[in-house]
Amino acid sequence: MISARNISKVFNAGRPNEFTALHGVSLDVQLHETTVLKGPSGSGKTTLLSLIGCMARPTTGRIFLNEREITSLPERFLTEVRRSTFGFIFQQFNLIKGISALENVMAPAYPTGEKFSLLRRRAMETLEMFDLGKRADARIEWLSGGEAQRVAIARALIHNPAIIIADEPTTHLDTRLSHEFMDIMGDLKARGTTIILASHDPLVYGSDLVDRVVEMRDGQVVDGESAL
Amino acid sequence: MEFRRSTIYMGTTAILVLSLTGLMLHAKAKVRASAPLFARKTAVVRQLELTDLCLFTEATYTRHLSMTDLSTPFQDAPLSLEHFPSGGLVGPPPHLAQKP
Amino acid sequence: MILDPGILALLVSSLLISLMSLYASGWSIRILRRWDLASGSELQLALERRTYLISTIVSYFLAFQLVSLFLFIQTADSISHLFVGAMCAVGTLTVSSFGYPTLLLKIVTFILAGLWLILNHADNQGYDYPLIKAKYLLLLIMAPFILAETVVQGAYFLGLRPDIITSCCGSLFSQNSHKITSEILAAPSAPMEIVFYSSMFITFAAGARLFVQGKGGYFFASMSGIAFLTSIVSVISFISLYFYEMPSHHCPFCILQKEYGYAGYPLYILMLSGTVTGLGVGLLQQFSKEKSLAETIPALQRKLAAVSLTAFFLFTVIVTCQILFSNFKLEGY
Amino acid sequence: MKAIFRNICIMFTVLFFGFSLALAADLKPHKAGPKDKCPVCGMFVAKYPDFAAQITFRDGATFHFDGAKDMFRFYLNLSRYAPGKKTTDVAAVFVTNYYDLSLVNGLTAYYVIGSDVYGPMGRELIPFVRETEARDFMKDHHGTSRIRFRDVTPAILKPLD
Amino acid sequence: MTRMIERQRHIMDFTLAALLRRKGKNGALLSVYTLLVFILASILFFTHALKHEAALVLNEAPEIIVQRTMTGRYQTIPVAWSDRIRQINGVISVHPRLWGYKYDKDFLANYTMMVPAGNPPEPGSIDIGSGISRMRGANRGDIIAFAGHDGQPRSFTIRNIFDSESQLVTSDLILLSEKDYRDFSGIPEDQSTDLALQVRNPREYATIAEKISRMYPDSRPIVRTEIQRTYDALFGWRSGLMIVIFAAVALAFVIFAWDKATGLSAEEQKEIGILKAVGWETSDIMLMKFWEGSIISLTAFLLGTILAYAHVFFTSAALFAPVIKGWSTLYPTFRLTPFIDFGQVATLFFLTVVPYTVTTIIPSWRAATIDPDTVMR
Repeated sequence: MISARNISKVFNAGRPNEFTALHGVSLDVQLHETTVLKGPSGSGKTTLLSLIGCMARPTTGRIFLNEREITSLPERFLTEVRRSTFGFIFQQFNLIKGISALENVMAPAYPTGEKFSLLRRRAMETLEMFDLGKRADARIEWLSGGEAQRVAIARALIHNPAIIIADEPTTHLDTRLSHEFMDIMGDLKARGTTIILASHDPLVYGSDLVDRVVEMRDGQVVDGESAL
Repeated sequence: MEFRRSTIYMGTTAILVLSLTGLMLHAKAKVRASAPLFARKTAVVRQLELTDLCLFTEATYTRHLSMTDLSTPFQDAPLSLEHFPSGGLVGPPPHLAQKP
Repeated sequence: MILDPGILALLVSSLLISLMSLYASGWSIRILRRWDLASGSELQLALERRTYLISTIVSYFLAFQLVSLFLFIQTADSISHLFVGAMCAVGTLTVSSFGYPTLLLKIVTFILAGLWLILNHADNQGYDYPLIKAKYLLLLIMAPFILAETVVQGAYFLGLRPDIITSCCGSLFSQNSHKITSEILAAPSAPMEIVFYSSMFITFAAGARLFVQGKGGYFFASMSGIAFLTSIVSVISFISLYFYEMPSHHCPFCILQKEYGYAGYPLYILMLSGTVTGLGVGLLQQFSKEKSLAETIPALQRKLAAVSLTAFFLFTVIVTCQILFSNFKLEGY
Repeated sequence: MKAIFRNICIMFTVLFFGFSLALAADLKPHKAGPKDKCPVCGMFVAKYPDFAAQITFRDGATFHFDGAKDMFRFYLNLSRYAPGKKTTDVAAVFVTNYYDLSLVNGLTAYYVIGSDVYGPMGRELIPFVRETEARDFMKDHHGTSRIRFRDVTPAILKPLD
Repeated sequence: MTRMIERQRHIMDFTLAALLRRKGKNGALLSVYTLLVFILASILFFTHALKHEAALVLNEAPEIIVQRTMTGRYQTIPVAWSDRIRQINGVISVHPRLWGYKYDKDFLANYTMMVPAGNPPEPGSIDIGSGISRMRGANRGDIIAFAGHDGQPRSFTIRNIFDSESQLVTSDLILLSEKDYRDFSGIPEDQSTDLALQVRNPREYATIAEKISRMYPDSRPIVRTEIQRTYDALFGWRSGLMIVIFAAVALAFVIFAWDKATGLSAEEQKEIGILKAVGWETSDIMLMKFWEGSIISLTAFLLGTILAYAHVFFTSAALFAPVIKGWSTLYPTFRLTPFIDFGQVATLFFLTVVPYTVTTIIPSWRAATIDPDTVMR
């Protein structure tokens, strides 16, 4: 279980452009469930996701990941937690241009120093899971939108993460691809992966596989469903 | 992708390092092989009582650098500017340029 | 001032290292005062990021600081022909009164730099950076030494003039002079050999105990310190004689020369690396109670002890081989 | 009686010197090899040929020195540097004549001390074949005194360090 | 251990891919860098080889040369001076030298004419350097005429031509007999150009030179160590032209490199953000940046040094020749002996690779500390 306790995040503290993205948010996310953070842009969904995903540290408050406090970990160790626990899917996929799909999938694992042949095989298997085996050597620029999306998902899965975090995954997708995305999420969920999505797309938060919707506004959780 | 990029890079670097090492060995061999050549050259120098290298023959003060003095380049007129390129490459001999 | 690439490299690098240590000291003070890992404030984040830069720079330069000790001796050795009466680094170092202080400071900063690198390595393994304050305190302690070294070394090199008359190692390391060295030399060699071998033996025993049982970190560290001092005294007292195959030549620097197969370099490198890693074991012992390093430190100590033991062992082996197989026998004299 | 004894002593000394002189004239100086070290200070002699000195013993053993100073130090303290050898075993002594850098008989040479010419080991005794040369040298290089081989004692060597 | 190596290789793979992606910019950087190393290495190799050669060859130059000056200009020296100079302790021998220059209007060349100490040609014949032989197309047995001091042409038969291997010291020489030279130049019997002294002990050079100056205040003794030092200081750091060119190139490069290291494009910034988000740590990014700098600088160093070696020792520094030649028509086509050692290459390495690596530390740290959540914002 991931528990966030009373977390706030302030950007540019002490400067004129100080901005508080989150105000004392508390939230529990159950494992093996699919949770959607819903709310308009600027409501703090993305900030909350990045804090849960160990990309940044809250200004105050604490976050526990399976009882382990991760708030006060320095970046070096936060990265390790992030790498081993989470898989990220971003808006616009954020794939690295100029290198092949296969290398994109392998890239997150480079710093671990895993043996090249093993890593390559694992990445190939992940790609094949999404029928991309033939496109492995193709450069990112040459992939179709659907293929790029699947490569992005494959990259998120390279470390077999327990939790998938996706930030507005369908914003730039048409309906067909959005459905395809949710289908893949469904498969992952069936395999026991925890999924946390941030979205204001009804197609996402209205989907069958969503167990819980948390509504956010102005940096606070407003929906009663999240009451502890 | 047959080879990893790092393999290609390290291979290239290894070849370059080897060539540089080869050149160093070449230099070493050349120096060793030119010992008799130097013996002949020094013999010529000793026999002819030479004092300078025949590098810049364009002006007398650059031909015999060590025999020259500070005034030679400006002998023709006190304000004459250096007009031989080699004058811009070589300084006056240190025993003249040095303050006592 | 003598223009020599080695001198230039030493002066420039010392200057850079000093600037770096001043810069790092500034941040050290800030880190010592403001470090609060529990906070997610931007100051803390900025400090954490700064530590990446500082530890990268410090590691780069300290790595060079380790090399600079040998570069210094090598340079002193290579320019010794410029001074009347000098035949090795000793003569160059005695040219002015700044020579030996520079060498001493270099050895001190060498050891401190090595310890800092060990501490840094250990610290980066603990998820809460438990050694951060100790690490930056050590950096603050080191800074004056590094600055002093730069100043003294600068004064030394700038004051060098060719054709200064200096004394040769033959006269400095002779029994007739009235210096510490002569006290060492006056000591008969046989007892010194016993002291040397027994100190090495105790160090091995302490290291083996640490390695097997994980106990006695402080003891091993102090033994490796003692082994370092004994080795230096032994080199002057009897080891060098076997390398020179001369009954009266005690110089600890001439063995670095080509004529003796640069035998001094492996000897001193082994001696210093054994000492630094040995002392590192003791330093880490201090922090073995830190929770986040409970597993890392003993493992690291074992590794360090292994390196230290290997170094001292190889040192002893080389020395013993030289004693046994050189044509020279000390007993006749 | 006393006088006779003294005469005999003188006779022996003369004979001895004459003998060693004759020997020295016969013996050729050896060239110092790259591995030859000065037994007093440990320096490689071949690097500094301008001051080299050497002592050859009757058994053929030759010692090379990087200067007359170390040669004397050796000669005056044989028990330390060459145990088992005695002064009487010395067959020849060679030193380097200052002006033409040739190896000459050290027993008959003149030595100037206190000059501003320094050898590889610092202050030196500078050897000369001819006395006139030694005298001129003293004038040019501010030497303090001119002595012969037999005048050299540890007390003279001491201030040269 | 294998993990560590594999990690380095993975990151190197990625760095190479990143470098190749921006071929134009990095290619330009690499070529300018290589060019810079090439120029620097060429200068270093060329001057060092020349200095070393000069030191070796001129080791046999006369120990002391005594010249005579009058109103600051050279005068011939009375041969009689040599008798008094020979009396000085330490002087083994004194030998009067006869030499001078001859400007050849037809070929715009400056010859050095001299009377050799040993084995002089018989009157009426001369030995010439290979440079003159090449320029004039003159061979052994040919007859050459020069106008003497009185304007009357004198003809000489070529007895010998110097080997081209000794060009660096003999290229422009014309050797002739003493009788011919005195006749040709008009130097009286009791005068010579200068005196060459033989002195055994180098420690006496200064004393002897001083004694000579005291003996003849208008004389100027030049000691062999001074001759050698002249060539040691031949291309000092102040030696004009080349250093100016080099400084300009180096400056341009520094600006370029600085811009490259500090100016992260939006795309690069985003890329680093992505990497950090998917699991790269700050030190991994720094490692990547370190490899980026090392790959470029190491490649440039190796390429530049190898090319410089080929340039200086295989083509006889063909690119420098026009500068060194100047207006002279008698440039020797010498092949330099490659006196290079490990120390020189190490110096070059420290001069070129280390500064580049050091200047990239701070920019790469800046790049590496981009927030991982930037990609999410």
